[in-house]
Amino acid sequence: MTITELSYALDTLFILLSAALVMWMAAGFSMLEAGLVRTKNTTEILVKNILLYALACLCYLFIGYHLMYGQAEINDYSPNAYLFFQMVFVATAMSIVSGAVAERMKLSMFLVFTVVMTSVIYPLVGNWTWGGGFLSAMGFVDFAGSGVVHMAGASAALAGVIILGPRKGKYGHSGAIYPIPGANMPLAALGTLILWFGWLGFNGGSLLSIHSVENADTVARIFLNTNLSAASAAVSAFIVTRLIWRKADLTMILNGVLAGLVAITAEPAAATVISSVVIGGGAGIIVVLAIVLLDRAKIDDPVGAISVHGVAGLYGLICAGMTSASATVSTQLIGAAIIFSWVFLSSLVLWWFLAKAFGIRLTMEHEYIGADISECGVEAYPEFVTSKSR
Amino acid sequence: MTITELSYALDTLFILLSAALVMWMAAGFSMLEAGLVRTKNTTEILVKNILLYALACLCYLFIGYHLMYGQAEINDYSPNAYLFFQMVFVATAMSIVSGAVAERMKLSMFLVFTVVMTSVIYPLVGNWTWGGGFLSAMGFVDFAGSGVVHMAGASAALAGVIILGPRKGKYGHSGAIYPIPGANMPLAALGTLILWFGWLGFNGGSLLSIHSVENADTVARIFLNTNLSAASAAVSAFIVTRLIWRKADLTMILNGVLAGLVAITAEPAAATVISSVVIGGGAGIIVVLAIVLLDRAKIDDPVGAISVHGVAGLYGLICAGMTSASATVSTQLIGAAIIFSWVFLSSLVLWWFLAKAFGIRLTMEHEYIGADISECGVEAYPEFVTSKSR
Amino acid sequence: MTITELSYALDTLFILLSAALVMWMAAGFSMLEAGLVRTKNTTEILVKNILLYALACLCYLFIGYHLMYGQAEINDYSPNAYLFFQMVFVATAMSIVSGAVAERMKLSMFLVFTVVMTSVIYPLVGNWTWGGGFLSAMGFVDFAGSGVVHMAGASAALAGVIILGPRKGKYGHSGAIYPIPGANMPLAALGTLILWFGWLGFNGGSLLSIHSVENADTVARIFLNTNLSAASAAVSAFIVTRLIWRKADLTMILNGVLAGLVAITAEPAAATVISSVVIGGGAGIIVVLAIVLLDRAKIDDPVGAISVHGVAGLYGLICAGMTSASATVSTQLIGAAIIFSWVFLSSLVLWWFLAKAFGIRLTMEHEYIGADISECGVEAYPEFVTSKSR
Amino acid sequence: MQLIIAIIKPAKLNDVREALEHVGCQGMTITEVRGFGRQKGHTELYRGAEYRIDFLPKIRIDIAVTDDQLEAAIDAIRDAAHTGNTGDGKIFVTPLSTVIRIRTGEVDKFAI
Amino acid sequence: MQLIIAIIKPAKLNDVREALEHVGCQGMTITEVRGFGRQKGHTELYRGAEYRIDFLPKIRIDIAVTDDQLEAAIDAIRDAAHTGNTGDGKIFVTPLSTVIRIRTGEVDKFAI
Amino acid sequence: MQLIIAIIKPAKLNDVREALEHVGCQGMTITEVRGFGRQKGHTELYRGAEYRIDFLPKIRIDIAVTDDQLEAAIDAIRDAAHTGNTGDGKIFVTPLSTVIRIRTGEVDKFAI
Ligand SMILES: Nc1ncnc2c1ncn2[C@@H]1O[C@H](COP(=O)(O)OP(=O)(O)O)[C@@H](O)[C@H]1O
Ligand SMILES: Nc1ncnc2c1ncn2[C@@H]1O[C@H](COP(=O)(O)OP(=O)(O)O)[C@@H](O)[C@H]1O
Ligand SMILES: Nc1ncnc2c1ncn2[C@@H]1O[C@H](COP(=O)(O)OP(=O)(O)O)[C@@H](O)[C@H]1O
Repeated sequence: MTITELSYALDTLFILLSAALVMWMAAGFSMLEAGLVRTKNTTEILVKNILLYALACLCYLFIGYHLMYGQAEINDYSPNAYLFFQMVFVATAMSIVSGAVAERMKLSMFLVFTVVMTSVIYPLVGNWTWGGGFLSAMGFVDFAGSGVVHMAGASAALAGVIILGPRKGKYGHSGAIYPIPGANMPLAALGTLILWFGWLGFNGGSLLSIHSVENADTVARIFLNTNLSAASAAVSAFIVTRLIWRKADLTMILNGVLAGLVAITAEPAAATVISSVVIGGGAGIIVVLAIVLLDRAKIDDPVGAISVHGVAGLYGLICAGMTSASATVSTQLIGAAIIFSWVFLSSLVLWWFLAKAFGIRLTMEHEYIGADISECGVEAYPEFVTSKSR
Repeated sequence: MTITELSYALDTLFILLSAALVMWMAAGFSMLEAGLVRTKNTTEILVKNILLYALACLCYLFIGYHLMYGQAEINDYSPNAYLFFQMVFVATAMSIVSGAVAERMKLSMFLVFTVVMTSVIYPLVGNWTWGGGFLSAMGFVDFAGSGVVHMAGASAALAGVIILGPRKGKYGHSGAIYPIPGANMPLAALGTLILWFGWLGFNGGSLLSIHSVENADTVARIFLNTNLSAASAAVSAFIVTRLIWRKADLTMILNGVLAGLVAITAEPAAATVISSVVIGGGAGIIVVLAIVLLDRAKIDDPVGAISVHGVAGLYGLICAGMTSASATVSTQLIGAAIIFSWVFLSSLVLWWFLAKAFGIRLTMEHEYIGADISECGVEAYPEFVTSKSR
Repeated sequence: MTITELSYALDTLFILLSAALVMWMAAGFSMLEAGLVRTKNTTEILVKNILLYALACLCYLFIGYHLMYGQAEINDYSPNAYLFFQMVFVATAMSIVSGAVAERMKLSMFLVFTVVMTSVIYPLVGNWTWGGGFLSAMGFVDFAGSGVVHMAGASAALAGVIILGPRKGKYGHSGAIYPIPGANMPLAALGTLILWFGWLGFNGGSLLSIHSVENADTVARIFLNTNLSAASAAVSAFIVTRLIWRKADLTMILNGVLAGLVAITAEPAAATVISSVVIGGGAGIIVVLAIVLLDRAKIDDPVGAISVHGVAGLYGLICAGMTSASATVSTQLIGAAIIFSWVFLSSLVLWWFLAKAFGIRLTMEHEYIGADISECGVEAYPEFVTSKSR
Repeated sequence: MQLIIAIIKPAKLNDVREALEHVGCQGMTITEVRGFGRQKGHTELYRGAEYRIDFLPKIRIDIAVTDDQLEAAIDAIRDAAHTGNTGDGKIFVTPLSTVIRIRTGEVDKFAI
Repeated sequence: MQLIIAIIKPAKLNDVREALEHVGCQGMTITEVRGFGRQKGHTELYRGAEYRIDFLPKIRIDIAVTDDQLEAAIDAIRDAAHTGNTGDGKIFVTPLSTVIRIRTGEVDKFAI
Repeated sequence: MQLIIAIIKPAKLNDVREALEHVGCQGMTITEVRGFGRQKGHTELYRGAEYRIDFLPKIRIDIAVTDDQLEAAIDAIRDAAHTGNTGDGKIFVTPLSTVIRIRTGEVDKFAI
């Protein structure tokens, strides 16, 4: 047994546990989205979340990984640990989409999109940034994926929402906006806390190595900064909400937490604790405003995914341009524009094609009775009165 | 500080964290089962799950461990880490039983069974396979317990279900089968995702060592294969369900995931990624069919535990006969038959004795009003209208 | 790469993962408390839990940490890992308070208290015990915080409850006690299981080092003992409950588990497995009695936090006086008295001041309609019938 | 026309519905209610404090019938809901002056 | 005075409430109920077993009106709740002998 | 016989039940309903959008009484449910032509 072997083992363990935490984020997205849709669409959003995770793993294994990294040379830790870590990342990007298009999209079409997104659309972005492609060559910095994962997911979601249109009853004549409250706040809070927990692995694990003093210090700084940014965003989102509406809207605070996590993701290692607190604080404010503005723009996003992952993702990329030594704000903006354009446009074409060829939206009747019954045949709380009779 | 010390520490940490993940599976079983029983039996199933975990730990500490491993010589990592890891495994086997006999068994009799199962029945199986006993000598392979843990748990459950009979109202005259929908799909999904997460520790930790390049590679392969088998099973269960019933039955997909996890557990290290996908894919199909067939056979298993852990466990053992270098399908079948016979028969005798001596089934009145009120005195959502009056 | 570097990395990883588990306990407290309050106060308790965690991190970063440790010299692992670990501990102490004062306190006043508690009150206690202060010099032993974290939190909670008074409708004329059942038992059970899981990191991580054989053995012993104490407490709480009321009251079993965890926290490393089982067993009994007695004394604590963390915390400190080589029962009692006096009195003054200056209690009208609507504007399950109409 | 209001045990809903269909009643509306009566409630326990639950789950069936259906419907409900134990429930009948089917605008006996 | 009991589709509640306010009805009580009638239920699936759900979610509106409000109220409900599809629901009217407002003790038409 | 339908504040259920028992009413059926009336609802907030909740939680009590119990029962409810604030609720009375106890088949006043 040599010291190199031990270092190999330690890094492998570190990556595997981080990947397990990222896998666990699938539960976070599931619960968050299940909490923010209406009861009649709960089972279906759970089905979507589990299947998208499963499909993302398989598609990435067979296709996406090869597009993204080709024949990567990995010597310092187990190549399979690396593969597993990359695999669970893909599912995250796709989870963002499911929330935004919730309550009105056909399950089958969503799954088709999942296959293309995780096999091709996302892996190409990943290749440009992390696979040695032109974005990294340009100096673009995105440590753990504010852009590659989060803004990319949100861009695909935005394209989907545009093709799909809002939920029936969300916007009235003459500009009226009707809130459609979600079903279950405890589930939404649980989901957010799962994501907060899992995000430590998401950002920390992205260093892919902990074996030296320097790397260990970096990982520790990432954990600390990630947590501080989320904490600070929770507080700032609370303050804004309280100032504007005089109430502590839980869902805004939850979205604030997530925005803080997304924003720090672009560069959690270079930031100081103070700058993490500032970045998070800004994210919490921005996301609240983004949610309100997107709603005014009739972009109907039941869980706020586009604001949380898209707007805060872009903001995080810009912040990274300021905190990171190697990047500038303008490179970051160019990189963001390229990622957005590619993902948004390719998704738009795909959604549009699916809409024309097969229809991506539930029928009005099905949307009305809910996707649980029409797509899954199982309600979220199926134990109806008549079954009590036994 | 020497390199051997560091290796000792690293392996200990690895085992402890894996064990913590297996402990966390207790929450997975609790939520899964709480989601799939009716509201009136929810509190009781939670009580059962927590107490079985607690009792399993204590019984195994004082009795089971000694039967299973005698005086094991452990030098490469902390013996207490090993003990803790083994301890949390036992609870898993017992959790399988609680789901299958749910909604109609007396709490006290279930706890008595728990004591015997975790003190004696399970430890003997463990001894034969992992404690250097005759099954391992025979060449029988069961890496992390498709047979020793899962099929064993399911065999005990099957015996219990046979002695206990189906829930009132489940089967009508002339072969009618009435579905009894569970109470809470989000909880069932959460439970499944917890299990998926925890299973990484269950299978990965079973190597008990990560300190060399070879072992680190093996652990990474186990994580990857475990995840792939579950993902593949989710997709295949979805496809089968959709083909047969044209709907995406969430509970079938959840059972599919679990079947994929159970099936790969027998040999997650030797399988290639492709064979993991194939094994999982098969498990997802088999479990759907098994659930339907067992229901036809009037084996009333509210959560599908016997299909998931028993049928997929057997299937996993057979697959291990094909992927593992050291085992053959016939050794695997013989081993499976021995495990099944021992656990099933000893459990049958025990359940039968308990039934004769004390009665293991709730009275009809208690089954009707629900175990929550009759056994626990607390409903799952006890805040009834009158308490609002304060 | 040297062996010291690797040891540095290993310990850092160990601390970071432990800290992540402690962070995850925030979800445990959230779910536990959300399950034990009434539906109308669910959203608000979630808001409180998330904001207290966030504020605790920030206040401790900027003020508390410096009071507690001054300029700590840390060489064996990453200082930021240490800071992160200490930071998440603070939130735990504060989570205890939120449960006890639930359903009747103004959100704003709670947050003000949070700031003072996590900036000053708690850090001073921490300094005396873990920062090299006079309590440690005295020989007082509190390994992971039965006193410093749990009893301290409970003391602040007790002061709050005294100033605040019971919930309306909890106590009638002539000594009548009315139970006010919580809303959601599955959430309460989930929260408890999350805490059980996270506690392994809470206690294990407190050693702050795993790199030698001795330390690895100690960490393994801590994991094992922590788990055994909780398991044993679950069983003893069940037995007591069953003997007294002939029913298995889930909430008592859950509180039993937590009491077992709190009690072993004072000295999880020195105890043998047998003494851990005994300590846990005692905790399970004591907590059930404490809950009943406090209720008789009209101390209205909706989640049992004062019994679980205060009474079992004190009991744990006393046990540590017996199991630990360096402490005596009398030093432990003196230490406990000092911690209690400081936290209780300073909190009492603060709560009293806030009550006089601004009022800490919801108006009767707001308490009646529930804090969800009055403080947050969002109900826990806001999808009311009229929204179905869309 | 008459409105029958029947309070029954939840377990009997399916039987009652079938019995009513059998005598030609093709429409009904049910509500989950809680009943208080001679049937004893049960004791629950919460954190060491016991309390009685006096209101038990029942199903309320509202069914409008024509005068000549009345007797048959009452008999059908009574027979199907009967177990002989306390708590079987009650049947109330109150007159209806008007019945309208919203879809067609049909009134009274054509609307039932 | 008359008590109108209307069973309507949940989606129509807001429209009906507005229509009723329009004709001067300022109070009403609603209940979530399940209706059985000509409208087909749907099939659900649970672990491979299919079963029919025949009872569909409906809203029941109870509204007490004076005799001269009756016609306007009925018309308002019928028009607002109408979609033309099965399951639109029904309106029942039964006489009330007494109405009391608890707050003031006012009775009958002053109490409505 | 008469059917009393009382809409009251949820917080008053226990008081009303006790008052009714006091005047000899041993059975009643309650339903969780939502009321719309003069009592103002409240504003809720969801993701930055405010909306009004006009339907407030109420309890509906259905209680069948004999004609000579009627007045006492009404008085009991009115007094026990009274707080003097808007939203106290209403009492409606409608005649019953038949009452049957399912368990025994007893009818009318013997069935109440
Ligand atoms: N006077 C009444 N008015 C309204 N509902 C009643 C009345 N009496 C009984 N009920 C309803 O009938 C149900 C059964 O009555 P109960 O007295 O328990 O049994 P039984 O009718 O067999 O004597 C009660 O739970 C209640 O819902
Ligand atoms: N005879 C009846 N008594 C009570 N409620 C009825 C009756 N008939 C119908 N209903 C209620 O009216 C609803 C609509 O009736 P349905 O027959 O489905 O449609 P339609 O009235 O358009 O033919 C039912 O769901 C049920 O709630
Ligand atoms: N005309 C009515 N028909 C049916 N229910 C009514 C009617 N008017 C009032 N209610 C019920 O009585 C409750 C109290 O009425 P409200 O007007 O708010 O207060 P108050 O009676 O004190 O003026 C309402 O919430 C509603 O449930």
